[in-house]
Amino acid sequence: MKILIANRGEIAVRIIRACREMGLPTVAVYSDCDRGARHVRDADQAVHIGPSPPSQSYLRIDRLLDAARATGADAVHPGYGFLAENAAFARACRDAGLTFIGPSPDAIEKMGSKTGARAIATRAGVPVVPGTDEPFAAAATDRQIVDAATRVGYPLLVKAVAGGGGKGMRAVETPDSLLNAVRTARSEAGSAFGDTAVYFERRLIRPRHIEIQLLGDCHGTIVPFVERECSIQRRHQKVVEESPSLAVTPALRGRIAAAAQSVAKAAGYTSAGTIEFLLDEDGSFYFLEMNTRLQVEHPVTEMVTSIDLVHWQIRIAQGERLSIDPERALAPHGHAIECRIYAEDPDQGFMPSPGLIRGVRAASGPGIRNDGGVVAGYTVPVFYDSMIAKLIAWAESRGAALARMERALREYEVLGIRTTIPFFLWLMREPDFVDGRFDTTYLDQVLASRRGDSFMTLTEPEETELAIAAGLDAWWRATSGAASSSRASGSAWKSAARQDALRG
Amino acid sequence: MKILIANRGEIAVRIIRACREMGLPTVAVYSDCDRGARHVRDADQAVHIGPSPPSQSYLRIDRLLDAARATGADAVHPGYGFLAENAAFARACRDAGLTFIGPSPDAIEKMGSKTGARAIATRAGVPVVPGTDEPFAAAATDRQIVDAATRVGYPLLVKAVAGGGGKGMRAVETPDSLLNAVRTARSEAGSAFGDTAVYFERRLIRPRHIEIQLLGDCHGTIVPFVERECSIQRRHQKVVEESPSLAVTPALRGRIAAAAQSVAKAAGYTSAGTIEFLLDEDGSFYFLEMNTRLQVEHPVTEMVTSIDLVHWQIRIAQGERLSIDPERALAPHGHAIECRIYAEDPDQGFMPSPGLIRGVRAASGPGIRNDGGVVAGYTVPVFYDSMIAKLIAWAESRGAALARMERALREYEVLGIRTTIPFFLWLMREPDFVDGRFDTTYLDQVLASRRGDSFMTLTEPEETELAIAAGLDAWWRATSGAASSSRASGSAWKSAARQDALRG
Amino acid sequence: MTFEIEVNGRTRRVSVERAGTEPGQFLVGVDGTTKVVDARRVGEFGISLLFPGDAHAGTAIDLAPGSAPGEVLAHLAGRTIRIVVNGRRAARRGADTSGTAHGEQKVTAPMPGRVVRVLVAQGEGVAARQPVVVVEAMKMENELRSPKAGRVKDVAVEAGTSVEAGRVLIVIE
Amino acid sequence: MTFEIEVNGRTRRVSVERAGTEPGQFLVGVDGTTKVVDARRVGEFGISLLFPGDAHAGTAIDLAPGSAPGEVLAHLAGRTIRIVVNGRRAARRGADTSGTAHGEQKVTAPMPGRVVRVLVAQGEGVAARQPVVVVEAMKMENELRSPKAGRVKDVAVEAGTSVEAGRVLIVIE
Repeated sequence: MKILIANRGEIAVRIIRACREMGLPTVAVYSDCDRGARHVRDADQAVHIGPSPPSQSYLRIDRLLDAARATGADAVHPGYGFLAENAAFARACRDAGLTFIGPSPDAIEKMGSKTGARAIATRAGVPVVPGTDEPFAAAATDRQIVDAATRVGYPLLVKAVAGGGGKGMRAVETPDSLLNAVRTARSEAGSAFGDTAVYFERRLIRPRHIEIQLLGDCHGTIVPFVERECSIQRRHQKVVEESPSLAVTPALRGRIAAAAQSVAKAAGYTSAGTIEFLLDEDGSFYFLEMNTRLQVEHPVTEMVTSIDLVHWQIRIAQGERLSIDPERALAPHGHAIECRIYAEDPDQGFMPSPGLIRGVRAASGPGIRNDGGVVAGYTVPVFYDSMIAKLIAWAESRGAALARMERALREYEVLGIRTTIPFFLWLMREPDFVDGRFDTTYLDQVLASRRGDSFMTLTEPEETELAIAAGLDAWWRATSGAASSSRASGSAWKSAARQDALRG
Repeated sequence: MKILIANRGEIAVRIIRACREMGLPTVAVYSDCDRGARHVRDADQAVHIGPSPPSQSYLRIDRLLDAARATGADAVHPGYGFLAENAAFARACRDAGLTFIGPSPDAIEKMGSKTGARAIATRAGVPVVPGTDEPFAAAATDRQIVDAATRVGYPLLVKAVAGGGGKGMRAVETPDSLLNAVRTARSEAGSAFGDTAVYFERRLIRPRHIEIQLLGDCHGTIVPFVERECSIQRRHQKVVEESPSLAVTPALRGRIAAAAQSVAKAAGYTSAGTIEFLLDEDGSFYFLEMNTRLQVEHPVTEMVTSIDLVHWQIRIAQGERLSIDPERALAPHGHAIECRIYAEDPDQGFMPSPGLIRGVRAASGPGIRNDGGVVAGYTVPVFYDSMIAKLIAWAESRGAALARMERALREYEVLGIRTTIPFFLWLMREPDFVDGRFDTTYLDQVLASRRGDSFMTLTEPEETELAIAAGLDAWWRATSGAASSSRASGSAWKSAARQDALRG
Repeated sequence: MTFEIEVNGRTRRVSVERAGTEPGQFLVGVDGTTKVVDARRVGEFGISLLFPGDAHAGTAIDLAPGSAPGEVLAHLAGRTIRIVVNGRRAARRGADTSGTAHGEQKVTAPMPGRVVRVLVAQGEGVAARQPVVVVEAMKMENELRSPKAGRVKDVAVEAGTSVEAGRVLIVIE
Repeated sequence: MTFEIEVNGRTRRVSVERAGTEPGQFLVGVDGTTKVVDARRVGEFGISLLFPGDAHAGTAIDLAPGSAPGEVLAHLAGRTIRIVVNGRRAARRGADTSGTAHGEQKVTAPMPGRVVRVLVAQGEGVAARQPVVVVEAMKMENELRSPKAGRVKDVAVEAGTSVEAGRVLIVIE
């Protein structure tokens, strides 16, 4: 089986690693700005599929199929994002005779509509967040909208049926802001997903985001895994994930996992997928949506269960039966936590910070896994999600995992651009985070309360050390004459000479 | 507790990581050539202790104690090698009021003599390899020596009482080479350890090297761990270690572990230590020696038991009681394998290859742990052991761990010097190694049978690709005029310009 | 040799000279306080500092060039710190600083994107770091903030406009 | 532009020219067989090659300077390969190659150490890669081998001698 990876960045690298371990050749695809990307280096073959904007490359089904044809690939792994949850792509692969490493087009379609998925969950006997069962028709009157909101109750969320990542979503506290919120959400959803349909969901006050990873094979077996908690979100985007959750007891785990399994069975689900729930303060949980793909945060599950989800995706696609002990999948071993390292400047409101990466020294050592997607010399482009790596720490307890994560974050160096590492260093010492007192609103609240304070806090000695280092660097450049003063660094060749200079 | 690490290289980095995770400050020490070493970068404080030769720096007890005093350290971790098994050092630390993170001086002394350790094992009811119970007096006559050899039986090994790492050891197949071997071994032992005492041990024909890691606390509890197999040795030096061993059944594991525990109890052992055994083809095992320190290969045990041995060494030194479930310590979870990456040229008979490291890109991703000791810009010195990193792969089965190791070895880049990575890539595909058909003589035999063939085997397309890459590199240098042709590389600053040049 | 070095917004005077003939030994003064520093380059970006006088305290800092003249991005124990060496001199040499000289500062698009919302109007007073415009880029909405307290002199874009990197969006005076 | 490139001991003639005006596109000939190569520098040492004509096969090679003029250490999928660019020309330019010209080759100490054993005597015939002397360094005994088949012209050390890097130990003719 030769696998074309219809993706880029760390997930493409992750999948190439799995393929290599299984002895399978790989085909990468790349856009203009990704010619020098790591996934292109690492794959056995690589095909250019167009200009940098995703709509002209990574989202072009025709070019991806052409690339598979030109390289003799017989399977496609979509990763996450881009076309991973696009039923038309899964169908086009199937029609072109390619194995799509993911669920069936039907399952993607069924679970892709948020209201459709809610209906499936309800029929499977799984509670959903109270809300409207059907999206509003474009012609719905203001009266119909207000009445529906009254039935659901306030506070509520207006959500796009085709939504994701917080797009087309608006919180409504009181009836007077309702109609305006619906209008905004519709217009945002229209431009983001080409679909203006929206619906209402009751907004829980302090919900935690709990999700169940599962695997389904082509022989009807579905295995649910220990939960992940992903409540640490910035503007509805997950930034830290962990497993297990402090808020889930073994008994509750069993119930949530069984609920997830029922929904997946009802959807006829195969491959890796995740069912997201909201967990209320009183311990009740509600189906939120299903992600019909591998998720960014899959490594935390791998680390507490020792099961390789990408290997299994491929084995399932090859027709293999799941041979995972269901009890083991639900019994977490230790604790794992993941930080998504983005090329963003946390001191500028998490503004993307693309640019040339001059050096990378990834954290390593005991209990540390780094799933990276970049190399020194690569320029982080402006066209895509800015995640450049995922850092995962495992330890016997949550406390030890946080301490290990902090150790690793201090080690991690990405030179030339700014990343979210300093933000995570701060978070690892935030009392409410450390004690597990958080819900999905926690991070936005605590960030707002900081009023833009810098994360680059320095002690007085550190500040002095930085001034000294910069002074010595400037002194060297001035005395060596080897580089003009506007160029801060010489070559590897020259650095030997510089060492001598500093010694002298 | 502030810990001074009386060591260098990867083990110093490993210990600094553990200390950071436990919130403990660290003090590094360094010799002249190690000023730019990674352990100096990583520690909170660092003290120069002398010129590069170990006898003038890392082996200077007085300077190490001075360094502890100057920095306010109150504990010392010796790592492995150097003074780790030196009872006088442990005693000097104790006398200076410093906690020695290791066993008591008495335990080091008792187990440091090979014949003394054999006697302790015998008294504990553990079988030892048949041999002489006492070393020969320097005045022993040839007749006495020949008679003792006859009693032990041929083939036999002449071994230095103070030996280690194959030094002062000679194999004797037949009586006529006996006296010559004794003379050589004595002289080698004298120059290596300052002690000419030797003894005889029967040489087993196809022994496997099996060892038991254990931890002992200061309250009398000793916990033995699942075995490691270290039969892959080049000239009596371990190069690959794994856990568990293919040759050990759970029942045998229980018996070897119990034997190790008895020996450690008899020695009054505390902290981390390892008892080495030879396992004969018929399943009988013999005590070989005890290592009274942390070992190079400790990570494979950590990966299959999820127990952090360095954390526990520190906790034990702080007086904590062992709270490890003994059953868990003996029940391996999956399979782990370690490759010791040396700065050696496998194509020149594993000649050391010291020099400037221009770049390091360590392997990473699922199931991979890299315990590295170097950074780009560091010059591997000629004065010490040439190990620069340990690469450890974990997977659910041995086969999957080997496949993962091969994947990681391909990823691993150390630029500017030669390493043993290509040798390991070859080994991961050697049929006898893959199938577990090996003993301690395997590697030397298979290497001898290769008669110096290169490990850098290239396919015809790869050879062409290398010629093309070198040609393009030369073309760029010639056309850019930015560097003379004898300098193969420009600076990071220039590389952006080079990218443009290659584009154009 | 003396440099003016801005670390995290604070400017220090740093003097550097060799300490005797010992290799790697320097006397470095920061705002008049001088220490012996044992310094070593490691690789292209790394610098290792030891302070024999401060109980042998040590630190490792990596310095990579930033985007502006004299700007350096420093890496210290997980944090990325902006350092400017002789910034005033560099600014004096620079060409595109006329606005700065008059106390005017421009909020520009840091990357190509689409203006989602303009949060201020011409003539409005703004605080330092107050969000003034939202630009969508790299799949995220990004708030751009005012570089200083002042008044909005000009709003050069409206919501919905696609902008290139460097395009002036708002001018603060 | 044409280069003489030795890879793993085999010398190839490599010609390089741009292919049209497309960025990063080259025509590279190796011993007369020419291919279109899509080449890209990544970082200081990296080079990424794609071969559009060979089913888009790709490879990533890192090239770091070696110790001799024209010598490059290449990294390809875990292996380290010695490459010499225009080696004969470099040798002609070099000064310390008179011995080579006369067919003489020296076995030198690659690092400081102690000679443990000399395995050959003057006048003895040796095969290529035959061990000729054992030097202890970096805690290991290291066998140094004859660079070619020939005869031992000189044994310049005896067992027990401490030697510096570069010291001539054995001369083979």
